[in-house]
Amino acid sequence: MRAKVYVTPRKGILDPQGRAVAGALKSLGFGAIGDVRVGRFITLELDAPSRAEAEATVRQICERLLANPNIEDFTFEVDAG
Amino acid sequence: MRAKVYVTPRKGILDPQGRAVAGALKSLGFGAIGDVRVGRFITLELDAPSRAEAEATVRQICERLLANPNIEDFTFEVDAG
Amino acid sequence: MSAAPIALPGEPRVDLAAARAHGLSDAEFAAIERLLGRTPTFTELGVFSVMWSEHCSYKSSRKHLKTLPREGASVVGGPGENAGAIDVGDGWVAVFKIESHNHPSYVEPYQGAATGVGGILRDIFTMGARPIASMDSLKFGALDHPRTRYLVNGVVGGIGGYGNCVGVPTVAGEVMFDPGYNGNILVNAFALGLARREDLQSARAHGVGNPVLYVGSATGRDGIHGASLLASAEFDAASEAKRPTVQVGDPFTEKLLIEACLEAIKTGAIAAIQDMGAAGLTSSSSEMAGRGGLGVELDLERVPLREANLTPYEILLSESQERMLIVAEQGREAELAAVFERWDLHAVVIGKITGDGRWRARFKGDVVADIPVAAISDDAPVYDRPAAPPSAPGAATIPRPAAPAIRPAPAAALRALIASPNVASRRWVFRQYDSLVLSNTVAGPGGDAAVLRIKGSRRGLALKVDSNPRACAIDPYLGAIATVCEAARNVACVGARPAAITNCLNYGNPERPEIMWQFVRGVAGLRDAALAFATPVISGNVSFYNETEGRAIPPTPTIAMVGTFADVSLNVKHYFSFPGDAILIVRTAAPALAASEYADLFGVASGQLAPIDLARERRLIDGLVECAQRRLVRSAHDVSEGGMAVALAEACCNPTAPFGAAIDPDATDGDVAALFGEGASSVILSAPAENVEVLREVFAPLEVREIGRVSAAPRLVIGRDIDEDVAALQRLYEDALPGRLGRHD
Amino acid sequence: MKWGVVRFPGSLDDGDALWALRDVLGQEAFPLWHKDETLGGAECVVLPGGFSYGDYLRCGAIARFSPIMKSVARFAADGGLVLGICNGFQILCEAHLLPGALTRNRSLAFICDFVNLRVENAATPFTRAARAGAVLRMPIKHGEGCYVAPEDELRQLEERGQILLRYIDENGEATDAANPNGSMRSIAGVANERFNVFGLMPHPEHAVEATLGGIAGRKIFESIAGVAR
Ligand SMILES: Nc1ncnc2c1ncn2[C@@H]1O[C@H](COP(=O)(O)OP(=O)(O)O)[C@@H](O)[C@H]1O
Ligand SMILES: [Mg+2]
Repeated sequence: MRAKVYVTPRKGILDPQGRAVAGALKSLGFGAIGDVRVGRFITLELDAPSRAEAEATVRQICERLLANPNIEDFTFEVDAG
Repeated sequence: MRAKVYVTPRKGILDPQGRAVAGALKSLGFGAIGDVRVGRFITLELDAPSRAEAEATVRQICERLLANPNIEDFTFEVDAG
Repeated sequence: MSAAPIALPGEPRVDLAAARAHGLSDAEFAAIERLLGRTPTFTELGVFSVMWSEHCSYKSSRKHLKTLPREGASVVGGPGENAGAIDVGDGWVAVFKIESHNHPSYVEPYQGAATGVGGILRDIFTMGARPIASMDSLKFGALDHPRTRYLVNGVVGGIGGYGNCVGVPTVAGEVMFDPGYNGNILVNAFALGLARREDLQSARAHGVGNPVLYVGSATGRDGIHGASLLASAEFDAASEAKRPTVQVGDPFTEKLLIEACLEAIKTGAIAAIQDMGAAGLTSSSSEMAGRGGLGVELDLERVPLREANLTPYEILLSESQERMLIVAEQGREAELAAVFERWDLHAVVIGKITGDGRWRARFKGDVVADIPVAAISDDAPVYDRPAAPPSAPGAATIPRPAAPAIRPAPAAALRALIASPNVASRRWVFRQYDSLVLSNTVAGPGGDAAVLRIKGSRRGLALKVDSNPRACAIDPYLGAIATVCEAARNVACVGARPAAITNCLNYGNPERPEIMWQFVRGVAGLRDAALAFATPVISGNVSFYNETEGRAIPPTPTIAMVGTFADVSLNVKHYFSFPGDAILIVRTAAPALAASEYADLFGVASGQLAPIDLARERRLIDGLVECAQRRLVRSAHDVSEGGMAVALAEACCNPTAPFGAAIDPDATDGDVAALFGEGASSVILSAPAENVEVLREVFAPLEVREIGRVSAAPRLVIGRDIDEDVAALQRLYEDALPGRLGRHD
Repeated sequence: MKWGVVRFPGSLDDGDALWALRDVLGQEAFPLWHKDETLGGAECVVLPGGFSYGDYLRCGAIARFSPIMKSVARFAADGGLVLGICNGFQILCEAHLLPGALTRNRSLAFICDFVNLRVENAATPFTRAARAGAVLRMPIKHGEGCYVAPEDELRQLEERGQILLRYIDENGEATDAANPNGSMRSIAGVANERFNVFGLMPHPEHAVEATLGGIAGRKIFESIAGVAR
């Protein structure tokens, strides 16, 4: 199975990368851009007997490693395939 | 409107981050993990008269700024709202 | 003798057209057929094309490089190894080299520069030396060229990203902006390592039957044909499209490799070791076998792969980073494997050393290449390419638009110069580099040369890299000499004795006689200056084909000088530190505006370069070293871009608190060349007044001119021309690059 | 005092910490390997600077799971002294042995420079050799040293005196201009609630010799060494 994990800087936490991208877009002439946030996108392949178990594993992986709960939020999706 | 952009290391390009995460997961006892790739997940808000125009803008932004065409691929989605 | 190698199913036909597509000339293809006694297989064709490329074979430069002085009392180890080494005392040897990564950095600035750093570090630790310092010499297009900012950010980011993460301090460097590099930047990376003399390793294989081990990252399709296509063919719009797979650096794996290889070397179980650089597995295996007069046999299906289905051709030509090839003493493989395991690296046996002098590769049982080792390591063609001066200086290179001629008042000129891109503080760059790790940095970036101590000893090293393309464009011979003089002077200003040189010769297409002429004259200048300073050229690199759309970069020999201290505590700073000290200037000739920053900025026609008297240059260097050893001066600073006025301003900027200088009117007397001229070698000293007479003896027959005094009030006063607040000048100096490259607050 | 300096894959300033402790300050110091499960009798454990595991995911995120970190956590729980420098600080935050997190410098660039620090609380095992308010000059060299924590957490840190070092300017003020990386409240170093675990971004081990970067960093090591006496 294949999981896609999205990690984003938590709201209220400074996101200097997002700010830099927004600034760069402005100076490139993209006028109508609002808030920009830059996070991580992780794809992983895993073996699991069922989708539910795969989801449980991915959640654990996110909580333990992929996201820092102090400053980041995560969401994920699991596809069979 | 809101766009979500997914930037991933291009196939065949070395992804040291992905390798490091895969190694860490293995040593944490997550045995059934295969390939891991680490990319970026960017959300941005933009004003555009139509979805089609928003998509055109986001594509341009990806090509010019968000993804490095030498080593990365990107996909994106635009939601009204 | 084994059977002829087989063609693999689906492989392209090998004929003249295929050879040409591989960058081989018709004559070269004929020579290959003659050497083999048959037509090469497609895999073999690939092997020849990289090994006979300019980048790997030095076919256009070899004849001329042979004229460089390589010998010296301190030189250790024979030529032909991965990097040169000199004895620096107390049983220590310093191993160093510089290499270009120009084209890859233009295509992909971050990864190109990063992998340049990684590659040069491997050249050092493969010799058994622990890398302890890096430098970078960077040439970008004009600051206002649309691509420059992007390239600067990427290149500086990549050098820092790799160097910082691998734990080797970047202690000095240089940065220049010039329209001559608009379409072809230069990124030259230098590394230096220290080893105990007895621990120096060789890349000369021995021992028939000894196993060949592969260590490090798995092989992917990275940079296939990187060396031959990227570094040996000029740039045009189309080459941007036919990008090869970009090499991505992994400094973490490199750090593990450094530690593991140095530990493995200590076991004594290594017979030979070499990194897989340009032309990867092919060059490392054939060169190690070739140096030992032996053969080698590789089983390609044992090579660790990052992706499935690489062909033998791809496996042999891949330039994936962070890989090493080791010839182990037979029977001691397990011992080595254990060392690598400890560092989470795997050593895999992929072949063995043979006695038949053949370079043979098998894939799943079939022989896919079988070539006499000498044919790829020694028998590459050597060319004596025609050289002829251009019709006019600069005719071969990218035209440089002349600035409109203006003649500002001296104070305004000083303010403009100090904030000009080629003079202003490089802090924006070097603040992004860890210059402190390893705890050896006595003086990091910001002074004339970096100063490193050698732990557990009083000794130390000084290093600096310099180039002077403006002078080389006017006269490639004198320009090369001026460059060596500047590098030696930077090292001597901090008090070290210049000891040896490594160099990177960056030029255009050598198939053009004007470019070949620039190259030949550059090598001659390097030779003459190296002889004059008794600083052998112990390693180096040639980068040809630095052209865009048929126009070459200015000739750019980059010179890295390494100097030694018997007592590093005697190092000298470049800034004033004592009010009332006499300020002195010592020169080898009168300064001139030719090739100066002033001429460039204010539209002065440059004119010819004055001849350089190498005996006087040597005197200056010897005098500076003696000043340090006898503690005669409190500061010494080289006069470079911007001339004496800028050098005085820099010397006022003591990092603790600025000082001032009061310079007598008759030192310059309103003369623009005296204030802002370059060309001649000059240094500014500060010393207690009672030392002035001794200093005159030390530098004789050079004239030591007392030109003023250090003052406590931070104002730079030069005769009647200039009276400026030093703090204000410092702000201009510090803010110029951040202001133009994007702030880093 | 016995010092153990942990070597993770990718540690870089481990040798510098050992050099500072052993060769400059004359302490008994030894390396600890990340795969070890014991601390070799160390009375203070140092997590050094560097890029453990390349810092590829988040700084310190992977090192935190090294076998030795279980022992370090137990040691800290028993009141043992733990000092995290730069990457070590990041690892301690990731391991939840210290509050907060370290994120990318607001400039997004790596910074190697000297900074001035003010000792905010001198009544701790890590700062007792200094006066409260003393100014220490030390280098920083990091790309991710921007300290962040929720507002209420910051308030508590402040009230309990857990903020040990702040970035200040030459006039002694914790101004925005003197804050090199955007850290909240100019925080350069924090301790845990029990004051036996301390993390800081500046490098005291690079400020122990007059010829190399000053000697202000000695105050930190001398404070710790003094505890044993
Ligand atoms: N790319 C760089 N990397 C590191 N240090 C640099 C770099 N460029 C310049 N520097 C440092 O900035 C200072 C000024 O450099 P430069 O103008 O080349 O000096 P000089 O004119 O005396 O040769 C030197 O200390 C040099 O080492
Ligand atoms: Mg220079």
